[in-house]
Amino acid sequence: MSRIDVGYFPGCSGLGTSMEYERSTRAVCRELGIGLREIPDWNCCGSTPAHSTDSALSAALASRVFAQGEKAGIGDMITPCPSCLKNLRVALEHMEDPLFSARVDALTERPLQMRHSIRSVLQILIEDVGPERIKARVRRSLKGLKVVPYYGCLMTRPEKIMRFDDPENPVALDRLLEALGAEVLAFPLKTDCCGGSFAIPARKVTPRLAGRILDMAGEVGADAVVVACPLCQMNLDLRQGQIRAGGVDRVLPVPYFTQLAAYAFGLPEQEAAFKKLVQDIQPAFACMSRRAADIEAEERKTAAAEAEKARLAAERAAKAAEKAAEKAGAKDAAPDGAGKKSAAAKKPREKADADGGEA
Amino acid sequence: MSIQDELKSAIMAALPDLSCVIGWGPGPEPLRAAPLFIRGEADLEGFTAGFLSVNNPALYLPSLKGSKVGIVAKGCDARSVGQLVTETLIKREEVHVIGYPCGGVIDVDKVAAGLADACEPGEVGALREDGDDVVLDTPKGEVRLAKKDVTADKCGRCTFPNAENADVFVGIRRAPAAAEDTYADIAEFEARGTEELKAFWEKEMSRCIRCYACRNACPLCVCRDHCIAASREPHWVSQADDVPDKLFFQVIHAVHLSGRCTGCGECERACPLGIPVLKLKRALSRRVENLFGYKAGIGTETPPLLTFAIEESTIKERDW
Amino acid sequence: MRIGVFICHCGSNIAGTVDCAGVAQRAAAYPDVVYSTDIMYACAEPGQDAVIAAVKEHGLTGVVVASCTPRMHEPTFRKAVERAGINRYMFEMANIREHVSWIGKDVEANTNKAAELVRMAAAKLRLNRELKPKSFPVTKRVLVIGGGVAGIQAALDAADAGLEVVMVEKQPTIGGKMAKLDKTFPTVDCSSCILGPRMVDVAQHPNITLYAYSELEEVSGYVGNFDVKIRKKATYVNWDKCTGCGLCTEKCPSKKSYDRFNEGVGPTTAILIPFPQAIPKKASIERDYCRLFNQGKCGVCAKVCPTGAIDYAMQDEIVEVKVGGIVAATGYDLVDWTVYGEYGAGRYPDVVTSLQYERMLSASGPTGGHIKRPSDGKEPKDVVFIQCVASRDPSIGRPYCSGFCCMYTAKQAILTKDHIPDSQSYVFYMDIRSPGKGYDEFTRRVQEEYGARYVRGRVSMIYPKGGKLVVRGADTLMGGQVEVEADLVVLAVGGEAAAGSPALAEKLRISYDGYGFFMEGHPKLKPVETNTAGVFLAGACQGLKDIPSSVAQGSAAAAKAIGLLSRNMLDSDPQIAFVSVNRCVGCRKCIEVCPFKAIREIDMRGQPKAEVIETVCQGCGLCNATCPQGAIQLSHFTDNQILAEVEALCRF
Amino acid sequence: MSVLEGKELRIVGFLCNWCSYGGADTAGVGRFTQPTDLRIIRVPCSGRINPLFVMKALIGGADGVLVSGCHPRDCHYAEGNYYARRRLEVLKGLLPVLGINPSRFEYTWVSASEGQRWQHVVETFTARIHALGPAQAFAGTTGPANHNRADAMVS
Repeated sequence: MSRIDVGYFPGCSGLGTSMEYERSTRAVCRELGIGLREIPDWNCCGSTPAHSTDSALSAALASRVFAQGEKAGIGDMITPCPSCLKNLRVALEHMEDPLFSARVDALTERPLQMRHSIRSVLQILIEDVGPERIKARVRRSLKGLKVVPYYGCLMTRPEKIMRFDDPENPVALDRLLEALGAEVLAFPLKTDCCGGSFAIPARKVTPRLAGRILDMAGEVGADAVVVACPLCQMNLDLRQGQIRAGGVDRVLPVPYFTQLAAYAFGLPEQEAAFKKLVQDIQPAFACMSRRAADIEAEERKTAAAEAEKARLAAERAAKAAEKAAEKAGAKDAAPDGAGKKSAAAKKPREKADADGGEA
Repeated sequence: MSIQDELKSAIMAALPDLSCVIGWGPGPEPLRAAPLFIRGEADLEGFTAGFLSVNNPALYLPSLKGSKVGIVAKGCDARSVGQLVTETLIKREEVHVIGYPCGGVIDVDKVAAGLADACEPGEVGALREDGDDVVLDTPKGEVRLAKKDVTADKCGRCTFPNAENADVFVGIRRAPAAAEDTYADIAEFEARGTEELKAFWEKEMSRCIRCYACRNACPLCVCRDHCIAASREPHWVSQADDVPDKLFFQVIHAVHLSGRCTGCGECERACPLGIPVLKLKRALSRRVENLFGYKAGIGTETPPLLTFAIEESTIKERDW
Repeated sequence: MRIGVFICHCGSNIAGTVDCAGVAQRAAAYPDVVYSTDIMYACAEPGQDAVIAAVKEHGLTGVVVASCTPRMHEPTFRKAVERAGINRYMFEMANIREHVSWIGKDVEANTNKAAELVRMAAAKLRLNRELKPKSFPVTKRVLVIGGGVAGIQAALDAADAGLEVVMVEKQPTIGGKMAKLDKTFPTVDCSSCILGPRMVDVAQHPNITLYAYSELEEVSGYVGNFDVKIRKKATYVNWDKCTGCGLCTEKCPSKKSYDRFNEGVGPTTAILIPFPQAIPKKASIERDYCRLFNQGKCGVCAKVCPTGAIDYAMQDEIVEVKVGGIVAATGYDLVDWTVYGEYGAGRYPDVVTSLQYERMLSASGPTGGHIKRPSDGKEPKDVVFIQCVASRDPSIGRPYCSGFCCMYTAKQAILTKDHIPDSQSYVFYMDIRSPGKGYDEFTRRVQEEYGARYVRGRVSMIYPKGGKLVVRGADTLMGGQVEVEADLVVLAVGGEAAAGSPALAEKLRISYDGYGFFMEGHPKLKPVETNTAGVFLAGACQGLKDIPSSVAQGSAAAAKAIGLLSRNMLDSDPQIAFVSVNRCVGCRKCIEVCPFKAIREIDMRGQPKAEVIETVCQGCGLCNATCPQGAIQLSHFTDNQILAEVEALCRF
Repeated sequence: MSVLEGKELRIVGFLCNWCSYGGADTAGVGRFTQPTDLRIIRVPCSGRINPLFVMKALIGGADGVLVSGCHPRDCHYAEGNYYARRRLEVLKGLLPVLGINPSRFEYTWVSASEGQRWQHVVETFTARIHALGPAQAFAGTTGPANHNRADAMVS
């Protein structure tokens, strides 16, 4: 397996509220041959609250992150957090403007020398590793687990900044979860707002918006809502009490996709870190096991039925061929041709028998 | 059989269908071959094709339109033919191209430099090729010069040594001297800066004697008697012997050749004062090649300045 | 030459920042200027009279007027000098108002600049030549491209005026978009009832020749004498034999063809007559769906056809006609709205376009006039209309207002209530744009009498939930978010220039804008002319418009064509290219670049030479800039004239 | 003919009649103040502009040359500006080797309705030429000044 080496920016929530994301990301990347080189002495990406007060200041924070990368010779980096990603990308984009760049450089006193790129963990898994290689690494399939992928508002938007997947109907996470064996349900609220940004200015709004997502997930029959953003995760997982108070009674686990990947790769609990979730995921896994057994039984049944069908069809074909051969034989005495025909007609029958035997 | 002999038999084979075949024969001096118009076997005496075959025989084709003419062609001559055909200035079926692998041609000015004080090029008795060298008989004895030092500049960057569009090709195709024309000479020249270049042209053009040899040697200058340098309607340039007017003539020549010049270098070679007028044309050729990927005289696509694209992927207009 | 120079004050418009007398004084010293003066209003009657008097008094042979832009008064002064007895082209203007006095306040600089502009004009004038127009006969026949309501109107008006009309329609029937509509606003008239008779008139008019299921192949020639090639596409049915009985369409076994006329609301057969009132009422085979063409066996239609009209071997046919004028009336298409992810990008069957909804409303449509949800065939109760879908949206390159959606949405909301009395309509809108006779009243009625709820705001998302579609949007008047659970969502999709418009424009050699709409000659004063003489525009191909405007423009375009062809002879503009044959080397470069095919090669004593077709040349001068030896020159803008202007400005 | 010494430089504009000349008119009607250096030559179409006119002006002593036509697709003659775009873009490659600062020449597109854009173009281009300063003549002129020759041509 080819190795990928890339700079890694964990972001502040990785050290606190989304420790499980951080831990499982590192484990999954290790398993997929992605070498993570953490940016030495990194700092806040500038997302909160700098970006709402002074864009240059915010970009300066981002610029220092890139500068720290430069010190270690890192030009390309990834981050698990979409919010960090957005802010770092916006900073890069704005710094294309020489005037803005000059303002930032005056603050950092260290103009950037290299060309930088920053992507999300999800993006590198989909674009550089790919579903096929992920699927190949699965040791404990998620077969039977019904999930809805929830991307949140930032993963693909603003379109011009993120330049990743379809902005309204992204599918990257769907593909990844399918590769892990899960059943991905159609989920229309993939990119809806979880209410995260209202948590402080309009607290009542947050549980309502988060509740809507949980409600829809429950309605389509999901066992879990899979997320890629620390803030979304917190809102959906931590606030289920508030959400219930608002009238939406759905209890659903909200794991990170990296946690599920770690589980599917057969990694131990301390790396999947499911215990860090507020809503227990074990009932979902229990559901999954039951369903997987049912699915397998069903699959066996259909396979048998199909084999039977194929056998019958072959039989019919053979009979018809024999009849035709007899007719042909009666019409003109060309035993060679007729013989060939019936021999050809026999073949599928033999094959069908063999298949049937196996089943 | 030598290439020379093979060419001769190819010429003789084709001649019955042609009004003449243009090649090279003895010139005014041993180092300077002259165009040779072959109409019968007798004319073949003195025929030469090789290091001294400098002139571009395609020059004569437009004026011979209407009858089928053969030419012996170096790669660069064949490009001129190709361009003339593309522009429908001549008919392809009226030309019989006899190609041969060209290994470069002489630059007599370089020979003069190599001879230094030995003699004038005109006094050289004969030239003999000897491996990588040429040996010259001079009144002061033999002078040996490295062939590459007396070969024309254009041959050093030649990407088209074989007449690929030839009707008959004699000999084995040669590898080009360069994989592509990098226009390094133009980049270097341009790097001298506008001020220095302005002074450069002022000096060079003050030497120009307005003889129009550059124009007359150009196979693609098909206006001939109707050149706007000499007309009153329209009256683009005055006849005054001053730098701006003479320079403007060079600009006319270059602009008229943009997207058409095949870089045969005859303009510069013909200049009796050695003014490097090819530079202007090459600057435009580089631009045309960069913008439209077009190399004149190769292929049959419409010259880029006689057509357009609604979306130009390579042109980024200034956004005001 | 004896040049007279007149410096206009234009009241204080010029004189306010230009020393007009000073300019006149300087101009007096220019070569060939024999008379120079300043004048209060050159364009007014006394001004023109003064110019004429001066011409006579001083024996002037050329006149320079320095005043406003020549785009304004050049024709005025040309007529004036002609009245004075000088050829109208022995006149030049210097624009010292728009280009001098109005854009700078520095009197010294302005005066100097004005004097230089006069110098340029005089320098050019010295090289002007007398030019005279030529006249040529015209073909009294009009080509109408497109058989929608605009084209129908143009064709009928022209035919009634006695002109022969050739109509070309791309589809197998005329009628265009209007034929697909159920009703029209604001009268809620039955669309096919008012259009149908007009379609019949087209079919029956002795002066009209209709080529349906045909396209314009090629146009050459020029105003008064266009040569047109029309491609009659193979219908695989001999229309001379077809009686339109429809037996074939009943028996056709391929019943899953895309129904173009019904916007795909229901399937149809491979051989079909688009709709009962189709003109011509003839069957044609959609090759892509026909079993015979795709599976090699069938032939049912040929068997059942009572007249033996089916002809599977039919080939396209090219028809050539000569016409004097052309009316382009190619209409519009709906924008492909599936670019919008927020509306489901086409994933949800119960999100339909306004035109599909029209077909559902129509009693002759596939649902028999019953509104049914495409997903389950149920009757919807809550219907949401979303306006400005693909209109006024720069993000998808459609920043313009389509103009008719506000009105048809109101109409559809009314019809919804009529069809399903217990239904509730919701309309998300940006602004209600209802200028027009009875239009605003109409949009009020739908709200006040029919109870449609208008929500001012955009929809951010549509998603399915429990068999319904949740439409989430903003209510910018109430300042909040709204969610409506809808049974059916109708998108008021905006229009764009009909597919293939740019290609047609290239054939007609008319300009088109970045969206593919054809460019009118002048946005205010020449709304149906184009920059190519003899080609006129009608209907939505020039810009989106509703039915009455399309009809009005159809009549206007017809009037222009009638006016043009009412004359037996036409004059050509003499500001065109000419060739000095002795300088021409026959290199064909001018022929190659001419956008109008106005130059041809001729043989002159065995030599190829270029020749300008005077009636075709539009005077752009591209050939002039292309000809290396300057053998082809544009009259009135010759190399020497422009060089004279350049040299008048040069310092060295 | 002299410009206002020390105040103005000599800028020659070639404008197509239908779009850019109209745009300059629109700027005038809108009273959009502009520097006074520019002198406009009206031609029917940018396709009429032989690149040699530009060279004639530059060698003849213009400090700057500005060409403006209809936006692509909007050409009154359908295609003229497409040809102009190619020819003028190619021409830019000749100026530096001739010893002429390529910034002295520019081409752009301005429609008849874009008065403000025209103002912006004129302001920007004039400022650019002023930053470059006056062009120097190619030394070696012995004959009379050009316009005198122009006079001589006619007589």
